Order: sequence, then structure tokens, then C-alpha cells
Amino acid sequence: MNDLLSILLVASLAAPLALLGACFVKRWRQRALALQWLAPIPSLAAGLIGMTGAPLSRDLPVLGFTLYLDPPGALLLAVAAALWIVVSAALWRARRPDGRFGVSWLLTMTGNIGVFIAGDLVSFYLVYALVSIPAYGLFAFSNDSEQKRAGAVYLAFAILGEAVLLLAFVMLQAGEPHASARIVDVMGALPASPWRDAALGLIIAGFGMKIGMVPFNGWMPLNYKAAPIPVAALLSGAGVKAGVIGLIRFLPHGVTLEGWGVALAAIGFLSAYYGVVFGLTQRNPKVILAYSSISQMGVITAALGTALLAGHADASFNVAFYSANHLLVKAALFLTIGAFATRGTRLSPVWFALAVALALSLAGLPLTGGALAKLAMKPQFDGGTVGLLATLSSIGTALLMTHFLGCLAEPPSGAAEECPSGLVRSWPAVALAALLVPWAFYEGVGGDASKALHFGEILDGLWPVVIGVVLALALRRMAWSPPDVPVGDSIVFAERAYLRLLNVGPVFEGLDARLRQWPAAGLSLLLIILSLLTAGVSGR
Amino acid sequence: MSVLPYLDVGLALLVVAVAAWTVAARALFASVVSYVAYGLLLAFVWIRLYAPDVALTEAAVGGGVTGVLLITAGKRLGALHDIGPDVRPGVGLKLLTGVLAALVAGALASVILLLPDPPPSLAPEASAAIDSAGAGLGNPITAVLMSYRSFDTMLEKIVLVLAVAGVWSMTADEAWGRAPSPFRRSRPYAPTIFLAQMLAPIGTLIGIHVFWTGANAPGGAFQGGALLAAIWIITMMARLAEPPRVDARWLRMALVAGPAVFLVNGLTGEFVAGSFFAYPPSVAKPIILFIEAFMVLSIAVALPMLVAGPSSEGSDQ
Amino acid sequence: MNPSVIAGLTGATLVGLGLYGFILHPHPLRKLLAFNLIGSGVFLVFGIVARRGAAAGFRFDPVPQAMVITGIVVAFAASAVAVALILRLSAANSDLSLDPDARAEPSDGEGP
Amino acid sequence: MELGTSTPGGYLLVLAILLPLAGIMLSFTLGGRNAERVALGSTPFGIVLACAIAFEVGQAGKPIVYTIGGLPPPLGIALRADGISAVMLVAAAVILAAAAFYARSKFATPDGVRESRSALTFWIMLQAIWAALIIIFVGGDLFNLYVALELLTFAAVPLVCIDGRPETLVAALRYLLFALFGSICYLLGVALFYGAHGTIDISLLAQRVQPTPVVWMAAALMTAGLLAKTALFPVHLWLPPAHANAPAAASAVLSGLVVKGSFFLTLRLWFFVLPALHTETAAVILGGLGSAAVIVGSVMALGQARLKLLVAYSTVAQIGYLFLVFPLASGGAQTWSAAGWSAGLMQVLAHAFAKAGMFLSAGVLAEALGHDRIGNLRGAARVLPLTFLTIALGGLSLMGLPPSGGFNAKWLMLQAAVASGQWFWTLPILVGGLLAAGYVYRILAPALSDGQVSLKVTPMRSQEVIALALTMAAIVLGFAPQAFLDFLEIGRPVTASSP
Repeated sequence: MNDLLSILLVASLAAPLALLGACFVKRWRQRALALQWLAPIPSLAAGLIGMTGAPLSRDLPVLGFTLYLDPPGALLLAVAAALWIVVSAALWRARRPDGRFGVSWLLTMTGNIGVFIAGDLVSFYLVYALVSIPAYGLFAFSNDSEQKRAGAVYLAFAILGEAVLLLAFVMLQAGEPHASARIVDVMGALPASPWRDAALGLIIAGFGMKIGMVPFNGWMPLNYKAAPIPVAALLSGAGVKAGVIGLIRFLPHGVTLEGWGVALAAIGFLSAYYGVVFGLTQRNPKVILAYSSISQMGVITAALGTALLAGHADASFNVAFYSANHLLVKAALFLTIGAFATRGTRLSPVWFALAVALALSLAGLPLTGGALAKLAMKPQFDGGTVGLLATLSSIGTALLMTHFLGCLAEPPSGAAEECPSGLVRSWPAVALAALLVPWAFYEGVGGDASKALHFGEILDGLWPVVIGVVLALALRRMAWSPPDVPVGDSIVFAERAYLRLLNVGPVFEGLDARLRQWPAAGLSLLLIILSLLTAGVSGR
Repeated sequence: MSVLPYLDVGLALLVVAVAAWTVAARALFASVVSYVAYGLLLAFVWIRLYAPDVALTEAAVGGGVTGVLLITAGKRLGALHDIGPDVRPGVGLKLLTGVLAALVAGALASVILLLPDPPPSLAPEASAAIDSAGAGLGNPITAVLMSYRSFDTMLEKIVLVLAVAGVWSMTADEAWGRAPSPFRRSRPYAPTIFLAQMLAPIGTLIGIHVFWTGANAPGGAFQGGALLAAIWIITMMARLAEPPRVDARWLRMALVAGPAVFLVNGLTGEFVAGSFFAYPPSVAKPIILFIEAFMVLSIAVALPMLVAGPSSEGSDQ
Repeated sequence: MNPSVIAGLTGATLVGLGLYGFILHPHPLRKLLAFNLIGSGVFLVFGIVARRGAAAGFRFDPVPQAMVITGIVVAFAASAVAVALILRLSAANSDLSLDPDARAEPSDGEGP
Repeated sequence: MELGTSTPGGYLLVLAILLPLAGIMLSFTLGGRNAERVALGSTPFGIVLACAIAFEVGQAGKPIVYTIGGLPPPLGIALRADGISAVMLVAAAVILAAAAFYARSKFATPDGVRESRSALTFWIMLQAIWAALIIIFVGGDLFNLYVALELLTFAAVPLVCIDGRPETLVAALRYLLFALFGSICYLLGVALFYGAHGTIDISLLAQRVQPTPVVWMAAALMTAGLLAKTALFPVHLWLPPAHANAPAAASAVLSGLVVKGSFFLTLRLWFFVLPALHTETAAVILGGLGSAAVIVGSVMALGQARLKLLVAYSTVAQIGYLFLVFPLASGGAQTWSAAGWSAGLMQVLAHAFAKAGMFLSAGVLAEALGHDRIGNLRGAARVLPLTFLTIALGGLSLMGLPPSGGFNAKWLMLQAAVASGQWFWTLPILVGGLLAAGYVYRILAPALSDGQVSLKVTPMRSQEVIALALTMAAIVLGFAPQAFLDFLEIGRPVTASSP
């Protein structure tokens, strides 16, 4: 079994890379890109097999990479691979995106698959860069100024995140006494490392940028607004999970770190409410979904925080399950925007009911996958304040998602054309799958799905949803008009600060022009001589 | 006490004064002339340092050939623009530069005074080795140049070839292949012609002599070659000889003859003496003289070509 | 004061004078002269090192003297290349300033 | 360790030097098209010799030595190749060969002419750069290295002004004069070293050197001279115009290799001549200058309107990284020092390949579009896909993203900084990476977006492929195994770590 799994793991990366290689031959390029829906199949298989059983670690010869698959990673891998397969197949059936888009897509896919199976620092860093940076090409190669802006902001955060993580990883590596770069080893050494706190801070900040953690949330609404629907579905569904798996992999498990736990939980809940509040101010369904992502990722962050607070060792599985559910539902919701925009007014009640179920699944509506996700998180949010905060966030989510359903009637322009026709036609199936697939996995990975059917649980799940929906309807009835908040809220301040930063450019230019004058350069050289001499003569 | 120490101090002061004038003179040409004088004065300092070989070199190259080079250039530039660009440094900058330059010079002077005593020297080793690998060359400097540091010497000759190629690369494209015309005076001064006619035969003899005696007494390939070069330069200035075309095969071969023979000999050293650039002890001296003869040729051609500059339009009418 | 001390101080002074001229003179030929001044100062330092190394029946250490001879040749070659470049520049351009802002940056691309 | 006697395989060092020297003389004598034939014909032999030397060094596990004429130092001159020499020899041979084959079309002797100025100059100077670099990499004698440095300058300057435009002449003159300034400082340092210790052989000096003022003055002068030639900020005045105005093939060699020659000697000086001394403060000064170079160079690159100037300023910045090796590898026996050392060399190699590839690509681009204004690159990737792929891959290495040699260099550098507690150096490394991402983005984002660009000239596929191959080498360095890093340590003296 392990041999098969090892082969599948290697194939998971080899398949998209082989297609990428084929893109270099002009004759094969279009064919290769059209076939890329096949590339995640090994990953899907690996994910399904790896979901049960012990973690598997394989060192690749020559390249020096380590591949690693544990059940939480496998779950996310399987679900992400399925999403990539479905969307890629539909997209390339419907139209023929150009080479730049295709290659960006393939690179992002490779990185996305890779983050779930990378087992050492360097290869994780590599695939993490792959899932972050080429995604720029999926929405920003355009002359539209808003898209360019979104692209630039996205890339700025991606690169900044990379830089922060680079330093974090270097510290992790430095703290490992035997020079092993395997994530398992460095994480084992982390609690005793002298750089523990600095590394943790950087890790939280770095992955926080990927999951839109407040205050690094501004890029996400801009990005999803600018991205075409299939791209937004993938990035919000699968792409963001690179940050989640990052936190799962690089936060210590089974170790109690009170300070970090409290901080993480606090910032997580803050993000959860922040997303709801700012999402309510928006009317564009894509943007609302983006804020919902910020909120949901906040819940995940909070869960990881409470795990750290209590020293829970198995939080990673719970969080992974929650994210897997979010992955499916959020992607389906983005497709819903496209499907509804295409269908226009000819909407059957079945469709509408499905959409409602999908939207409220995020809030934990009983009988949906969301209910299971909530159940899975229960150990993290067990008890007093934390439990209350979690319930409040469920109410908020229900509120926000009802707002989303209300805004579906006015889809953003182009939504109908963006969504591949295949996905519009089969939308009910997709939505149903998103609602039901979690049930299939929950049992498989050792959860007890029947618990979710207990009357008490159903009641527990139902009332926050009801409160949220009622609140939303009440707000609608009151014709409450929210303040006008720009998409991406705090990002405008960041952009302003950046523009101010650009003012140092001329300062540097002046400095450089002056230093490049002959006398200045000559004097600099004399100063260098004198200072080196002084440095030497004055000892040490 | 002899009068020599006072002479030394006086000479040093004179050298510094002329150098200062070179830096301070307002006019470009005055500065150039001052530098040439400085080069000649410096030769005396070298004699006082018991460095006759260097003094010869300094006189021939530092004073002579460089002098012609700079004066020609100074004249041409002076004809074009006397002052150069009118960017004058401010007082503050001058002061700062002065202070920093003085600090560096002061640091240098103090470390020179702090040089260790007794001084380290390779003279004993050179003296001991001179009879074996030095191959019976009476002039230790020639021994060092041609044997111990032969690699440097060959490289230096290649640097000369490269400098010639570099100078030629400044040609305008249309003029490529023609001869340089460095001395644009339509009619040379009569005294120059006379001097050239007088000096050519004598100078040639002296040059060959300097090279030949260089094996045992002060002098050697470089000094001999430099003298021959000077003669050629003077004859060109007197228009008694025209510079050759830069694409003349003989010219190219003469330029690389020295380093090429050196290189080939260095290669064969591996087979006849067991090591690259080694000489078989029994025939070391003749081989060295053989190589030096070609080096004299190369130097005697390279220096005038460097002075003559790139080939120019209208020189081949 | 023996000759080598005097020569040493002379060498240091020449280096200082040369540095001053090299940094301040705007005209490239003047810079070249200053460079040669520094160069001769440096060679004098070699000279006193050689003189101080008198031993074993030699009145000087031959190794540094040999280096000076090589150095003088190389310095001359440098001067020749610089002079050729200066003359070529003066033929192409009336302005001999070396400082970047005295001249507009090249417009674009390669090729004349 | 016997430093003064030839070791097996030592003869290869002489052959490696003599090959391009003979090539120069042959090219000069035969002239015309033969110059090109000689230059191109000797490149494969050069690569083979470089690889053979690397093989011998690896086999021996210690430096290979050759005493010229069988005369050992201090009187004679020794050549030595250690790990870093061998690696640099191979890199130089490969990059020079690539530049030579790239330049064939531009520097072919035109039909109907027996010899042309630019062709003859180019082929001679290219070989001279090669010869000078080989001597610099294997030279064991400081004065011999001085001659090699001058050879390098004399060869590089004519390449800068080979097309004769006035701005290139100014750039070349600035370069020449400042480089001469640098060499004379270096030479003064050599004189002082000889005066203090009676030898200028690197290994012998390392044994004899004492922390006296004379030695410090010598080191300061030599370092300053080498910095002037390396164009480390703030003495980088000559580099941007010289590298931006030279023909692409020349820029690639100048930026990729020539500045590394003087940097290499700076390494030799501080890590091979002075390892016994306490050089911490000096190392901090050098690291500080390097950090300033990273920041200022990158910011300046961000603001350039022309691609070649951008790439040239990026060189100013990347040179800055090199100097972080001084504080990061000064710990000698400490374990982090090895990471710092590997990082420095990895940066040298990665930048050499990536920058050479980028300059060659910039040349293809300028030739094909008729300009290299970044503002007019919109949509250009559609017509020059291979060239922009090269720029992207080169950019990857400059930014320090994996997989690339640039990433490995940063990774190791940061590790050395963290492990040694020198936190300060992480800042320029990270900020420099961000700024590099900014200027690479400035080139790539418009080029990849929609736009109409027409080609003036169809680019030569062979040139594009050569450029791509060079940047691929920078990428492949990202997969360098530990054995490669161990190889770089061969022959590196270890510092005395007593206080």
C-alpha cells in the first residue's frame, strides 16, 4: 500500500510537471493545456488512499525533496484535486483560454497539489510560491485598471508573505540541531529552539497573509472581485487552503503555548467578525464571498489558537475537515453566482433551495456538510467564552450568507460569460456534491456522522442559523443602508502608504546621482581606506 | 658628513615641488610639460635608491616615451579646448579632498616609517639561487624578471599587445587598417630632423648594447627596447619614417614575437627542463638571451605604436 | 635621514598630491597625470622596500625592483590606452566631462 | 601542508592560462575572420580544461598547486586551484563560451572586408578577459594578480566603447580611469605587504602575517582598490553606464564575470591572506556597504526607464549581496560560517549565470523591438516568448525564489545570519528580495499583458536559446547537493577562533 502511495505522490507532482514540459513544445501546448484536468487524478487517488492510516514520508533521491502525506493533508489534497479536475475540465471544454492563462493555471495547480504533500522546508517553500505567485496570471494580465490594481496588490501580499516565511523557515531550520529540513523534524525541535517565538510570529504573519487574516485581509476582496468566476472558485476554495495547511504544518501540536494560543484565537475571532461586518457593507456577491472567506479563515485560525492554548494534538484533523468543507462550499458558491447570472429569472425553487442550503452550510445548517464541519470543530470551541464566540460567528455567517443570497439577484457584469456552460448545466449536481461529499469523508476518517443526526445536535445547529437569517431579513425590511466601504477596506490605507513610500524614490535617485559624481566617488574610496585602516588598527 | 643627504633632501623637495605644480597648474599644457620634467627628475631619485635599472626605465618610459605621448595629446587637446569643461570644484570640496588625501598620505608615510627592522628581503635567496636557476646572469634583476618571475614578464608583454589592440580599437571604423598619423605637423622642425638623423644610428647601437649588457650589468630587454622605441618615435616625428599600417602582417608579428617566443619556450620547458617556464641549466643563459632578443623587438615596436595612437583618416594618401 | 626614508616620505607625498588631483581635476587628461603621480609614488614605495632589503652583498632586493619595472610598463600601457580614449572622445564630443549629469542619458536601445 | 611544490594535475593550471593567451596572440597576428575562429575554437578546450581542474581538485580533496619553472615561492610564482577557483573556472569558461557564440552574428567580419575593427577588438578582448580571469582564479602571487587585474581592465574597457558612440566613450573612460585608480591602490598594498613580510605569496603571507599597522594599511588599500573595480556602492559610479551601453554579449561578460574577478580577490585577501587576524570590524564595514548597495541599487533599478540600465543597477544591488559574505563567513571554525561561505559563492555563481542570461536577453529584445524602453514592452512576451521566459527565470534567481541558485544563496545567507546572531543582515537580504521582485514585476507584468507589439527584426533562435541555457544554469544551481557546497570549502583556511 505504501509503495503504491509513494508512487502516487510522485505522480501527483510529475503529472502536472509533465504537462508543463509539454507546453514548451508549441505543437503540444494547446493539447497539453486542454488535458490538464487529468493531472490531479493521481493526487485524488493519493488523497483518498492516504486519508486513513499512518503518515507516510518519502525522501526523493537526487532532488533532495521529501514528500509527506498525513490524513489531514490527504483529505485536503483529495478535495482540492477533485475541485481542480472539475473546474479545469469544464473550463477547457467551454473555451480555449490562451497560453499565458493556461500555464499560470497549471503552475498554480502544481503548487496547490504540492503544498499538501511537501515534506521539507525547501520544497514546501517552493510549492507555496507556486500556488501564490503564478495565480497573478489567472486574473491580472489585462488592461483593465481594476484588475491590474488587484493583481499588483495580490502580488505584493504574496511576495511579502514569501519573504516573511523565508525568514521563518530559516529560523525553523536553524533550530534543528541535526540539519534535517524535514518538516516533522524541525517542528519537533521547535519547542526547544531559541528562535521559537520569532519563528512562530513570522509563521502566523506569513500564512495569515495567505488566508486574509486581519489586518492582512485587504487583497482578498479585490482579488475575488477581479478574478473570473472559475478562477475565484479555485483560489477561494483550494488556493487559500495553502495557508491553512501551512498553519496546520507549522504550528506546534500537542504543546501548550498559552500566549500564542490566546493571541491566535483572538485574532481569529476578530477576523471572523470583521469579515461578517465588512461583508454586510458590500453588494457584489463575489466580494461578499471574499469577506465570508476572511471570516471563515478567522474561525479556523481561532480553532488553531484554542488548540495551542490547550495543547490539543489532534486539532489538525478537525481543522482540515472544516477547511475541506469550506473548500467545497465556497467553490460551489462562486459557481452559483455564475449559474444564477446565466439562468437569470428562470429560476426553479429547487435551485433556490439548493443555493440556500449551500450558503447556510457555511453557518452549520443541520444536515449539510457544514453541520459536520461544525461538529468537527466542537472540541476546539468547547466551553464558556470560546463556545459563545463560536456560536456568535455562526450567527454572523448566517446573516452574511443571507445577505449574499439577497445580492445574487444583481450579479456583477460578466458573471454569466465567465462561468463555463458545463458547470452551469450541472450546477445542481455540483451544489449537491458540495453538500454531501463531506458526509462521505467524515465516516471514512473516523468521525461519527450519526452524531450530527441527533436531535440535540440538529437543534444546536439550527438556532444560530435561524437567528442569523431572521436578523438579515429584519435588516432588509428596515431597508438599512450600510456605510459606503471601499472593496478591500483597509487596503486603501496600505495603498496610500505605499504611494507615500514611493516618494523616497527621488531621494534615492538624488543620493545616487550625487554619489556617482567623480569627486564623491573618489572621496568615498579614501574614506573606505581610512575606515578599514582604523577598523584594523583599533583592534578587533 | 658628506653633502649627499642635503642633496637627497633637495632632490626630494624638487620632485615634490614639480609634482605639486603638475597638479596645481592652471593650463593643461603647462601641467603636461611639468609632468615630463617630473619624470626625468624621478630618475635621479631612483639612482639614489641604487636602482639603476629602474632609473633607466623611468628615464626612458616615465620621462621619454610617456612624455611624447602626453605632450602630443596635450597639444591636440589644447588645440581643441584649452581649459576643458568649466566645472570648477568649490572650496569646501577642495578642503575636504585635501584633508582626506593628506590623511591617506600621512597614514602611508607613517606605516612606511613603521616598516619592520630588520627588513625582510629576498636578496639572500636571490643571491643563492642566482647561480642555479638564475643561470649565470650577473644582473639579479634580469634573473628575477626572466626566471623567477618570468610569468609576470610574459604577462606584461601580453598586456602591451593588448594595450596596442585597445588603442587601435579607438579607431573610427572608416579608418581601420590605415596607418596612424600621430604627429600632424606638416613640416617637422629642422632640429628634429637633425636630431633624428644623428640619433638613429647611435641610439640603435646603444639600445642593442643596453639589452646585451643587461644580462650582467644594469639594463636589459625592456630598457634596450625602450631606447630603440624612442629612436623610432623620433624618426617618425622627423618624418624620416612613416608609421606602418596597423594591419601589416609584419607589424603584428613583431608585436607578438616577444610574448609568443616566451610562451613557446615556457611550454617546451616542461619537456626539456621538467617544468613549464624552466630552463635547462646548461643552456639557460643563451635561451634567456634568445627570448630577450624577441622581447626587445616587441617592445621597440609596441611603445611607438602606443604613442602613435589609432590609425586615422586621410593618413594613407 | 637616510635616502630610503626621504624617498619613502616623498613617495607618500606624491601619492597624496596625486590623489588630490585625481579626485578634483575635471579634465580627464589631468586625471591621467595625477594617476601617474600616484603611480610613481607607489613605485617609490617599492623602491624603498627594495633599498631596505639590501643584503647578501646586494645593495637592493632585486625582487621589488623587478616589480617596479613591470609596473612602469603596465602604467605606461594604461596611459596610452587612456590617451587614445580621451582623444577619441574629444573628436566625437566637445565636452570631456566625466560626470553623468553633465550629459543626457542615452536615448534608447542598442546600435548607433 | 606543502604549499611550495607542484601537485599532480598542477600542470593543468598552466595549460588553462596559456590557452587563451596563445589565442590572443594568434588572433592578433592572423587578424580578420581568423580572430573569431581562434576564439570560438578555443572555448571547448577551455571548458574541458576547467572541468579537468575541477575534477583534479575534487579527487585530491585539497588545492592543486603548480610552481612555475619549478621555482617555489617566495622567489618564484605559484599557481593554486582550490574549490572556489575550480568552480569559478568552470563558470567563467561556460559563460564566456556562451557569450562568444551569442556574439557571432554581431561581431562577424562583414563580407568584402578583410578585417573589421569591432570584430577584431571583440574577439581579442574576449579572450583576454578569459585569460585574466583564469589567472585571477588560480593566481597565488599578489603581484602576478595585479598584472592580471590590469589585463582584465584593459580588456574590458574597449568592449564598453566598442561601438564608438560618444556616451559609450564617456562610460569607458570613467571605467578606465576609476579602475586604474583601483589598481594603483591595490599595487600600493602589495608593496606594503612585501615591505612588511618579504613575500607576496598568498599562502606564505597567511603564515607570516601579523596585525601591524603596515598590514592593515596594505589590506585597506588593496580592499579599496578592489572595491573600486567591483563597483561596490558607493564607488559604483562607472558601472551603470558602462554595463548598460556595451553590446549585450559584452555586458553579459562584464556583469556576470568581470566584476566577480575583483570580488574574488577581495575574498582571497580577507579569507586567505588575513584569516589569522581579527577582521570582524572590517567585515562589518564591508557588509554595511554591501547592504547599502542592495537597497540603493534595487531602488534605482526600480526607477529605470530602460531595460539594460535596470539590469545594470540590479548588478549594483546583487554585488551588494556578495559582500555580506564577509560578516557571515568570518566565523571561521563556527558551523554557520560554512553556510555564509557557501552562500557567498552560490550568490556569485547564481548571479553570474542569471545576469549573463538576462543581459543577453535584453540584447535580443533590443535588437528585435528596436528599443528597450520598459514603458513600451506591453504585450511583448507574445512575440518574444522565449526571451521573456529567460528574463523570468533570471528574475526568479535575482528575487531569490526557489528553485534557483539565488534562493539557495539567500537561504544559506539568512541561516548564517540567524545562527550567528547577526540579525541585522537579514534586513537587507529580505528587503532586497522584495525590491527585486518589484523590478522584475515591472518588466514582466506589462510584457505579459495584452498589447500590440511588432517585431522589427526576427530574433535569432540560437541567441535566445543561449540566453535561456545560462539562466537555466542559475536555476539548476538551486538543486546543488551538499557535496557541491563541501567542494567549495576545499582549501579554505580556518580562522583561529581564540579571542
